[in-house]
Amino acid sequence: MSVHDFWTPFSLLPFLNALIIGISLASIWLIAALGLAIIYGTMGVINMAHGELIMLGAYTTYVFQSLVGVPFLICLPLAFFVVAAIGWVIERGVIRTLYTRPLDTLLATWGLSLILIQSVRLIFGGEPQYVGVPSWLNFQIDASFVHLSGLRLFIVLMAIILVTLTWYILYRTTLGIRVRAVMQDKEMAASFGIDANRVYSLTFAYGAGLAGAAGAMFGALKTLFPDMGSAYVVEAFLVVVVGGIGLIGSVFSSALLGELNSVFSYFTNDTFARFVLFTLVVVFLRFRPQGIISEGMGRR
Amino acid sequence: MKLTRRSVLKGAATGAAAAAVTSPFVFLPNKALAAPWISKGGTIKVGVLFSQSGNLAVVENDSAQVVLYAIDEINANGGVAGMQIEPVVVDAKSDIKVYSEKISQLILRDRVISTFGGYTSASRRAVAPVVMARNHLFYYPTCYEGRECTQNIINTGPLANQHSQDLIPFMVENFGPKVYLVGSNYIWPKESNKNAKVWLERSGGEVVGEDYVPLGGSEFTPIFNKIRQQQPDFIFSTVVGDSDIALHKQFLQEGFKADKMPIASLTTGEIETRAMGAEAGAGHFLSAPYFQTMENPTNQRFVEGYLGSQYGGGGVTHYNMEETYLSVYVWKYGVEAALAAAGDIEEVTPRLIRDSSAGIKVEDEVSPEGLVWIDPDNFNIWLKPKIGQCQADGQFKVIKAAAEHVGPDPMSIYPERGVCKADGLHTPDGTVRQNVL
Amino acid sequence: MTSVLELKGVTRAFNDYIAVNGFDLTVNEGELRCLLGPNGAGKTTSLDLITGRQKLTSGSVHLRGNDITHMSEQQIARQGVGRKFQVPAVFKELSVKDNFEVAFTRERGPFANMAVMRRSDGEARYNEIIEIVGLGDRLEVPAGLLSHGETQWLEIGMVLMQDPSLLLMDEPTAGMTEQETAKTSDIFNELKGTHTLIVVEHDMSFVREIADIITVMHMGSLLAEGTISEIENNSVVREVYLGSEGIS
Amino acid sequence: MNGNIYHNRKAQWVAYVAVFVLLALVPTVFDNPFTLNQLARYSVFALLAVSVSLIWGFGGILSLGQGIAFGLASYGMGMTMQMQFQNPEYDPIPSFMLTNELETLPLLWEPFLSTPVGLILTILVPTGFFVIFGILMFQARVAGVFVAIMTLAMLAAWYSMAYDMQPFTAGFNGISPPLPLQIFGGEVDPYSPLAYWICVGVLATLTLATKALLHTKFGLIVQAIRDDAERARFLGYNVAYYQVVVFAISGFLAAWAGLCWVMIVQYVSPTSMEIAFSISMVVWAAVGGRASLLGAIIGAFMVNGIQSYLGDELQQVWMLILGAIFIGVVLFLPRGIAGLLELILSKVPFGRGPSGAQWSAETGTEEKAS
Repeated sequence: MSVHDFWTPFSLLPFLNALIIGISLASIWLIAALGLAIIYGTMGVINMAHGELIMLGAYTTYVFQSLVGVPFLICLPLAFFVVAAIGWVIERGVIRTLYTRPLDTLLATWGLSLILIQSVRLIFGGEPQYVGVPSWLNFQIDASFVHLSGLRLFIVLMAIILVTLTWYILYRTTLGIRVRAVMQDKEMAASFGIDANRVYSLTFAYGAGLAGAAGAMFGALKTLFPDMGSAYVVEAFLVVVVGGIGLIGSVFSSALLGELNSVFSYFTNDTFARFVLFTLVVVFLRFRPQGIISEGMGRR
Repeated sequence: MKLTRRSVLKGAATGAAAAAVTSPFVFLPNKALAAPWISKGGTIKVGVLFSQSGNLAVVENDSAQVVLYAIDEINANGGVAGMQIEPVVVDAKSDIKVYSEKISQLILRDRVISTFGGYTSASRRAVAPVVMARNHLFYYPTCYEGRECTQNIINTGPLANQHSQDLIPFMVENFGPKVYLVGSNYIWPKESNKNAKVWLERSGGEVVGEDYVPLGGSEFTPIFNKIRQQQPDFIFSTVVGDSDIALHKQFLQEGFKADKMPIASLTTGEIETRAMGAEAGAGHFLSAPYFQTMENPTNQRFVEGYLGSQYGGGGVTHYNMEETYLSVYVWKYGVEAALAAAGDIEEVTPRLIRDSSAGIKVEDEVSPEGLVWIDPDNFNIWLKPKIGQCQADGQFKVIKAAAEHVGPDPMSIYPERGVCKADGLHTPDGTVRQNVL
Repeated sequence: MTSVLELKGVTRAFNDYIAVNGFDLTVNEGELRCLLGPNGAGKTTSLDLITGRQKLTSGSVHLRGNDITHMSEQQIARQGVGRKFQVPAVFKELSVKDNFEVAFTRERGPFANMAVMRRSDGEARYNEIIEIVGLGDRLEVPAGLLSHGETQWLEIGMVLMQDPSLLLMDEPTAGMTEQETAKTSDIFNELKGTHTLIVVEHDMSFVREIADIITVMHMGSLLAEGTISEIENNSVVREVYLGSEGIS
Repeated sequence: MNGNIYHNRKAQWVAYVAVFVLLALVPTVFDNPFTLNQLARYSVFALLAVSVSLIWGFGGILSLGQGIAFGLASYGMGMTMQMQFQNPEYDPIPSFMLTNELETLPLLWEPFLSTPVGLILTILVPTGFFVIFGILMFQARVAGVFVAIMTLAMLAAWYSMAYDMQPFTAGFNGISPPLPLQIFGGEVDPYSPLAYWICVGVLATLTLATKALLHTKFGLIVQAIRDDAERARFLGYNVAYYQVVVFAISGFLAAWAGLCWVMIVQYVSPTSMEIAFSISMVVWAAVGGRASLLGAIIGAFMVNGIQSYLGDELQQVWMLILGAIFIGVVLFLPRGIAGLLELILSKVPFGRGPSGAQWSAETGTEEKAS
């Protein structure tokens, strides 16, 4: 078969660098999936508009950076809060009425994603935009087999920071305790005076905010265009589904998927890597459907 | 059967609903199909089929605008054969299904005599079947891979064989023999790379790596990892669209330098450098038949006229737009030649325009890139490829222009398949195959 | 008397928690057995283990001498075990009639059923069932619109429709009014003798109405077994069960 | 029978047949080839919506992967028609394969040299894949949103595959067979009434067959599984088996849609397996009414008709409109247009049954009579 004329031969140092790149890819996948994982884990909502929230984060950064002149580092929290606010509105307007109908949420959020894409296209046009990378990130690490650009390193660090922050909020604050209580048993939590609706709103807004922050970084890494979000949404779902509910699961699954992607890309090409990866995930779900069987044991 | 009456009522109600649903689709009685394509005293209708919304709109919107600009220009100068041109503009919405639906609308319902459209090979191939079946005429105004021999498509962009013959020897000579090929993962880049390899062999270069990214893909780190491993002297890029912008940006981020290992591209023009920022584009090379900075009176007039018109909102001109602009003039001359052959405008058919277009020239006074002409056999275009280097302002400086026109040869690296002539592909065993896609 | 169901040393453990521990149970033909025990005693889990909803950690389940320990839910159901769930499970969007029809399971394979038009076979059978559980005037109503009691009867009717040789009823009177409970005990008394039943129940007055023999579970194991008066006078049972929740 | 004619089975059949007869009569009134071709396309979309309605509305399984069957069948048909153009002796391989240095026809393409074999494979391969994929999912008792995600991932995998395997598929460029389908010594001009009738005929036949199937006990059990899979399992039904069968049937329907699509469009590319397209099918079914096959058909015709004939200004905001329609339907009209019709007809007294009030045993007899 002549599909892959260049089957890259194994060579140790570049292969090791491929593993490093895998970490970089994994951090991107993790950042893209984190918000989704929180929303799905807490509320059981499959948010098809997640990619578009990332896109909104990127455009927010673009607006603040290029049109207002805010430095990149400040744009990150701005993107977080702006998209979190949008997420809050979405939760109030659409998601709230659909908690008992998870499939319908999936479809409604898909409709929402169309609206978001088209609105952005109407406002900013279809031309690609870009977010400038601050000059202090214009460096490269070049040490024996390690080659990593400053921006990639920054994203890896941000992934660690965001996960830590999320972990802290979930496990070390009263809000986190409430969120986890609602996660485990909504009725029970309600009987302790926890307002589940409020918790849901905040969780959705927080998850959306994480997507916004992700968008800010992806904007710097890649090109902005209105349907850029669709590139992330399938991957983000896979991270969440493979990881199962919980922060640690997402970290592990994104690490696994990122490395696999990098290694497959090293030996073959990116398109084929995606094919192999998606198929593996489907097969994996077949054999490890933990947390995937919808009919819970305790229902009856 | 006491329910029958009501059943029928319900059936009738549903039927009426269905009729209400279907009624908007009803337009013309079929007898119109026998009528001439151009009626005396009317206008000449042409189709303009580009994506004005969706992700392809970035490029194709400019194409649509420049077609309208050219039509305005021609109409202002008296039209074609004394008749005004009436463009029927249709938005293909970046959806391949819509291209295929709208081309049949243009041909069968709107009865345009020719259509300008498309930027991707996928859209060309999607419209081809109906264009061929109705013996109609489609102008595909951008570069493509060749290797097809159809009787109903005229192309005004360079084929794969017209791109590399100057660029590759130039790069090998100035930077070294080792090249890494990076392309978007589809046919055109692969075909271009095959042609590039032919010229590499002739100029003593060698391929040290070849990689393809998905269309729209923007992750180049794994590829740069391999590039670092292989140490090429230059990169030959056939990456298109958004990916191309990502390629150049990540090239910078990864710490590569354009003066050490430049990217020689077939795609990175003025639109792309504007989108990626001139910083990311500067120093790299592009092979194209046209650059905005070309210094000749026709180009000056074109750039000023177009950018000053209501259509020139994009702010730059670009090889793809210029090729599209040419296609309208190629069409105009084709209609005039067809009229001369038929004697009566009502006898002019799309196929007659095509057949009359053999050898049609667009002279220096009209063509911003200089004289070009349509190949009388395969109906692609003869042109002079040029090499430009991107400057700090995002514009290109023409470094080298071919001395002679280079002819299009869709079967150049497949001589065993036969020779593309006006009436079809003449295969070695003596048969003539029409519409080889 | 032949034994219909025989559980030997049935155990179900989740990590460090043992839900059912070495539980033995024998139920004879035509008997109505009541399964009692405080919350968490392992009653519902035992039903799950019998019907294949959960897998045994150890032990065995025999139905009329056949080992059904490792069978799937549908295989066990086809062996003639019918089950009514604690939270009534019916097909909410289907009419009551269609619910009965689905429960009439002469053919179980999809392709065999493609040749069966609805209501061709089940007619006579559901006339009998409707005699027992009622609902004759509600046949066209979507099951989701039934009252709670009606839903319980529908599910009982569906299980009967299935024509099982062993019926497992998990809290059939939960959430019922007194009149409804009375009607339910009538239904059960009608079934007694012709069917073998295991009933998990909290409502002692209901148990008194229907039970032949009572099995009491505690902490996943057998605590006591006997007639209603034997159980009521058993001091151990009093201590762990009656004392804690009280049998009313 | 609750006194609503919407639920009357006979009336339903009359409505179905009436719609198809009406569709079949279109060419006798309007013979513009473009209109016919366009309506034929809508019929194909309608068939896709029917397949979604079956698997989702009746089977309770939200599959976002109907595009897999559609796409596979499209490729099968594309290959069949392409090979009709090639001559096995002096021109055995399609020209796009040259780019990828294929010297001989790949084994994968070999069977498509024969049109009957090609057509059979066009239907068989997607259906077979749905059987395997269905077994993979439903035996593991995957349900709900996880089916949606798994079908989505599988669709994305196939898309990448069609895209990457360029020696066999021409990748992004797609395959455009230069000639219309040649069959029984004639050819099917995509713009002829014949092509239109084939598409409408396939739609009518398969829809009516599906409707008949839903009226069998099999159909009843499928709907029962939708409502409560576990209850069905404890009645002794092999739920996974039923789900696999109904999933495969939906794949079979989508495969026919793929076959007809390429017949009237003469083009196939990976876009047939785009995620957005597969979700669109769900949109059509949802707008029309997922729990009604006819509703799904009407939904497909309506959404696509609006999309094609919206004014130019509105074209720019088409996605906004579609998104809004969709959210609106999901939020306020979960049973779609068919549900709306059901609601309206419930206000119309029908038969002997008192409408909307008390049910009586007598009203039940109407259905038996019908």
